Amino acid sequence: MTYVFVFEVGLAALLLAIAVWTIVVRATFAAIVFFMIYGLLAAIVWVRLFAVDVALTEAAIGGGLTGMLMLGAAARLREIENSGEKPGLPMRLAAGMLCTLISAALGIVVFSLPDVAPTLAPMAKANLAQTGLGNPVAAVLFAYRAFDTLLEKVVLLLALVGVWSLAPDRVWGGVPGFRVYAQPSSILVFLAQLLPPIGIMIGVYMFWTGASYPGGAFQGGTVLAAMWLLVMIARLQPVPAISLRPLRLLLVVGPVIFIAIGLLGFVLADAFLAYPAGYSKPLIIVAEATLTLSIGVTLGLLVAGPPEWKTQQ
Amino acid sequence: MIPTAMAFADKTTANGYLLVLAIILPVIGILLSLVFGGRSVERVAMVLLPVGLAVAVAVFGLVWRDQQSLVYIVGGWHPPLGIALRADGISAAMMLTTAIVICATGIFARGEFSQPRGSPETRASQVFWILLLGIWSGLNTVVLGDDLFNLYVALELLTFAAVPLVSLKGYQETIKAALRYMLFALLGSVLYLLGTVLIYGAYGTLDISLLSGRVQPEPVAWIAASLMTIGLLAKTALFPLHLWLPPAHAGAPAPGSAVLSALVVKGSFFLIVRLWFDAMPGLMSFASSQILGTLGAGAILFGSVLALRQQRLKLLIAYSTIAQIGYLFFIFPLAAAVGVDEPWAATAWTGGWLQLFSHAFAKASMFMAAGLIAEALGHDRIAELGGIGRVLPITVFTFGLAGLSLMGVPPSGGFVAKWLLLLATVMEGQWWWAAVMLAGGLLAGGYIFMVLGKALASATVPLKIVAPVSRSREMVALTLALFAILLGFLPLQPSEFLQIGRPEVLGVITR
Amino acid sequence: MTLAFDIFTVVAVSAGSFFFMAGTVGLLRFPDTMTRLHALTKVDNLGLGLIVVGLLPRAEGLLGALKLLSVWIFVQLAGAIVSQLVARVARREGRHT
Amino acid sequence: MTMANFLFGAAAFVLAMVALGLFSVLRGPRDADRMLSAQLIGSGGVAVLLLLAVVTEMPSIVDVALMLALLAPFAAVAFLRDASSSQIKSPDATDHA
Amino acid sequence: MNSATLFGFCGAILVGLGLFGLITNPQLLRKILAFNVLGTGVFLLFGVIARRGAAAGLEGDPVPQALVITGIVVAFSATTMAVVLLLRLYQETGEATISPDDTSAGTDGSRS
Repeated sequence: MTYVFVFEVGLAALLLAIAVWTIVVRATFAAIVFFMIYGLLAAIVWVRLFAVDVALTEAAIGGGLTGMLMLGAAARLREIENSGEKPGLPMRLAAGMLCTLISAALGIVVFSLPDVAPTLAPMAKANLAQTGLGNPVAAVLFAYRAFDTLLEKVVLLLALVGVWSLAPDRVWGGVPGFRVYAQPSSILVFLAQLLPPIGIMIGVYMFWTGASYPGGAFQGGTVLAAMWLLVMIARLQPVPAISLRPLRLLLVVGPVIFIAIGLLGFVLADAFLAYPAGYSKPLIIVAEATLTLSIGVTLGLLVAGPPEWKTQQ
Repeated sequence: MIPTAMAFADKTTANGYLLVLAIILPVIGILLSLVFGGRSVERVAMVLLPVGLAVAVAVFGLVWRDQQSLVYIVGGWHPPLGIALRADGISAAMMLTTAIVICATGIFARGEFSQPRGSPETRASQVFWILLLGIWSGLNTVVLGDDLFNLYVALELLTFAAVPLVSLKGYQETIKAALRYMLFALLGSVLYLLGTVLIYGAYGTLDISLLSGRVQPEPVAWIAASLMTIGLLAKTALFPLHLWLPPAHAGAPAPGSAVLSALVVKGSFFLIVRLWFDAMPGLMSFASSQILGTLGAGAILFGSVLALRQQRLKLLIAYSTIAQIGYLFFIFPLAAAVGVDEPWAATAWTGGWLQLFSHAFAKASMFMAAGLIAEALGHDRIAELGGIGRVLPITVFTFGLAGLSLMGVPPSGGFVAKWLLLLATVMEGQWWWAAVMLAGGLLAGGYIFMVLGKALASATVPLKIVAPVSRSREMVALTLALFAILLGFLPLQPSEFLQIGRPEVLGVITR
Repeated sequence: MTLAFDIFTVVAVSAGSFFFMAGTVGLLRFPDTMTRLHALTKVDNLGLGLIVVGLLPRAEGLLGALKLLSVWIFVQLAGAIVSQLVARVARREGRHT
Repeated sequence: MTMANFLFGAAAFVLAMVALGLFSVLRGPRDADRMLSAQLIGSGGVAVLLLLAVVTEMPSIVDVALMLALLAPFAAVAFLRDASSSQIKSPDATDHA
Repeated sequence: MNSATLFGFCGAILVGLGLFGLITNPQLLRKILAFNVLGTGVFLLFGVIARRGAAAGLEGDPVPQALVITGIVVAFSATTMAVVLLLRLYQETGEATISPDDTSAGTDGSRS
């Protein structure tokens, strides 16, 4: 029994306990708080699995944006909390048995995974020099499997269009319903003046360091989104109307540049999303920089929700 | 001659770039639409529709000419590290079907989602076209992707474009339907992803071509495949996971219903086939194939009976989709679990795919016809359709033509498809499916004639036409129905084209 | 020298952990939101602060040490502001409870 | 006992305190109390990460802690916003037909 | 048992828990939370597989790690969209639940 093992068993047990509470606790607010803590612990688990890039993503999303989104939703739904009938005991038992079965099956799979795990790590490492990057995860995201990354950005944009599409007709193109009803508060304003410059610095650092060390466009973009939301909540910046042209440009600039670089690959490097020899790192940095911006704006707007007013309040 | 496994050469083939274009062009359209907004959105779509159709025709033609798959290695990174795109016979055919239906839908939707000159941007006219392009890109990725995770992203692309289409009208029923659809779809994706994870853990690759040589019949593979299949079934709305489909497909605006019913549910079905025939060939046991077949049979009977009981036209058509999806699943007992040397497997294979293509055309045209009727009358209550046959003869004729294919009456694609499937059931000695198919055909006849009977009867109360129906939109629906009929002139034999690029060539009867 | 550093680390980290315990006990034992708040913020910052200080000798270079310190400053800041904000809400809601 | 074991032990201890803190989330009674517990638990998580960063000699873990610390006030900000928005209704809030 | 296996079991249980919450909790917001628990479980399993694939001087296989990042982004987009749909449903109907047997959502052509 090493100390490491004690720590890890404790961590795993805690994660499970919190997951149980998130599912079963009565008060929705408590469930959301548990869920935010769940994200925090998941980040620690990712660190123990030596996946720091993932830990950063989980910390940014689970610790930051999801909590914000969920708290906002719960506040609006407060009046009807605990409505709805729980399914009857037989149904719950059946569901419980099914889920136990699935967990057991997965447990068996975990236990019976091949002793010598198949892995692409050597291949990823061997080709790392050709990408000019130092962080193998970034190489997967922006070179080996750049196509996935590109399509995932489209998924984000489609999600945003989907969110917008839920606006009532008469406010189309208007201002998202991010309810900025925090009573004017000097502390909030202070926070919103102090934090964003630091946050932007950290966001840029995240994307910049991502080429060589854990980090990257998505983690950086999430920080930017959080800062932007903070500034809007404190009313230091108005929530923009979604039809604003510059906003639309910011939304698409990352994917556009990424596709442009990809198409350039047709001409200069013989394949879509291939980088000409020697230029891969600068091109990837350019793509990542613009993507960081676009991701920041997209995530911010996703949390802000569909338009609810025709014009600025 | 049947092409052999040489099609798996891990190299970009000549003209392989077309596969990238098929996926990226709609994406570029989405980005342009987001920037320019206004009337440009529709214009972008109108430019992209013919271009995309041309790409699909070119891919189909090239696969046909060379009798082998088109392959593209994205970024020059070969699998397992990188991602490959591959167009074999079924993907090429599916791509072409998709392109035709999407183009027709685009033209049809102009009447509904155009933004008049000089008027301000409206929500539906902006969102619809972007979602249509999103669905197109997602479907093309689904049929071309050769990497299980890339396919996961494609599935999500499809989900995120399809769900808002359901709630586009913004009524509370449609929002509820969209939410229910969303929950099913998310659960489906996450189960699919779970299976993908297990497969990577066991075999160290996600590339379908590579997997076909590595997967062993062992618990990991079975558990992974079951999870993925269940997830995909939820998205395909196979009975008993169909609950979300009727309100969702019936609640969307007519062009949306057409795309959802004709194409989107087929995307996840396509992946089930990819999984069992390409990634894990020969892994399906007789028992599991019988389960899938039984669910299909259940879908046929249940969907048809419920279709008969509907009082609204669009709901009737939606329930008919549930039934028609059921036929597709006969491909598993008849072609997957019988072994390569079963001579009738190829017959069932062809029948299954023809069912998919003809249903796509027929169902899209049927939803369009229903949309036109609802537009003209201001409602779609079947009981009050009397006399509509005189007012909209072309549309009612379209409905009837599409109905032929659903019933499986010659000459129609549905007939060829069902005939081939029927032939395979009898020759393989799995006659029990034949009984269900015959019952399904009769029930389909029942609900089609129920509608036609009402439509062709004279009006009991004078018909009130609330809106004029444009002739050109009627013609679009008719054209699609004619495609479904046209498929009926294919020879009644297994298609070699649909076998291009298969890892194991299915047995073909020698004539 | 190393030994001295090690002893320093052990002492500081232990003290920090102790304050975390004190904070948690306070959270569980103090009677109402306001007292919990006051106890908590101080203890919380002291706990993390001592751990950071204890880890400083083991940080990788000046930049590493600076990063450690900035994490502490952020948490300080967050703690101060959160307690202010929460207190505000608690005070306003206090009427109802 | 080596230094590594000591630091892991400290991390386990802080984690245990986090676990205790969870009961106060469960108990409440008010949402403000729950928010407060979350804040303390957040600091605990940051401390655990810093300890891990040093003990495993992976300085990039500090970035994870930095990220958590930076985003820590956001839940409270959202909480404040929502607590006040439930009292002041927007004029538009009810007329979405 | 090494730590990868430990967290692997953890992931397996989380999947079951999330699924249970998704099926049994009537409130949609809680269903969405459960979906996220489920998702984390799946990602964790992937992370365990990545950790087991440590080789060539890397502490984990970077391919699954990268895929998890993509997965987290997609899951977050899904969460936002589901939440907005839910809020819209509440605005329209004053409900935030969907009963399993209520599939009668009609399609009134008269409003199309």
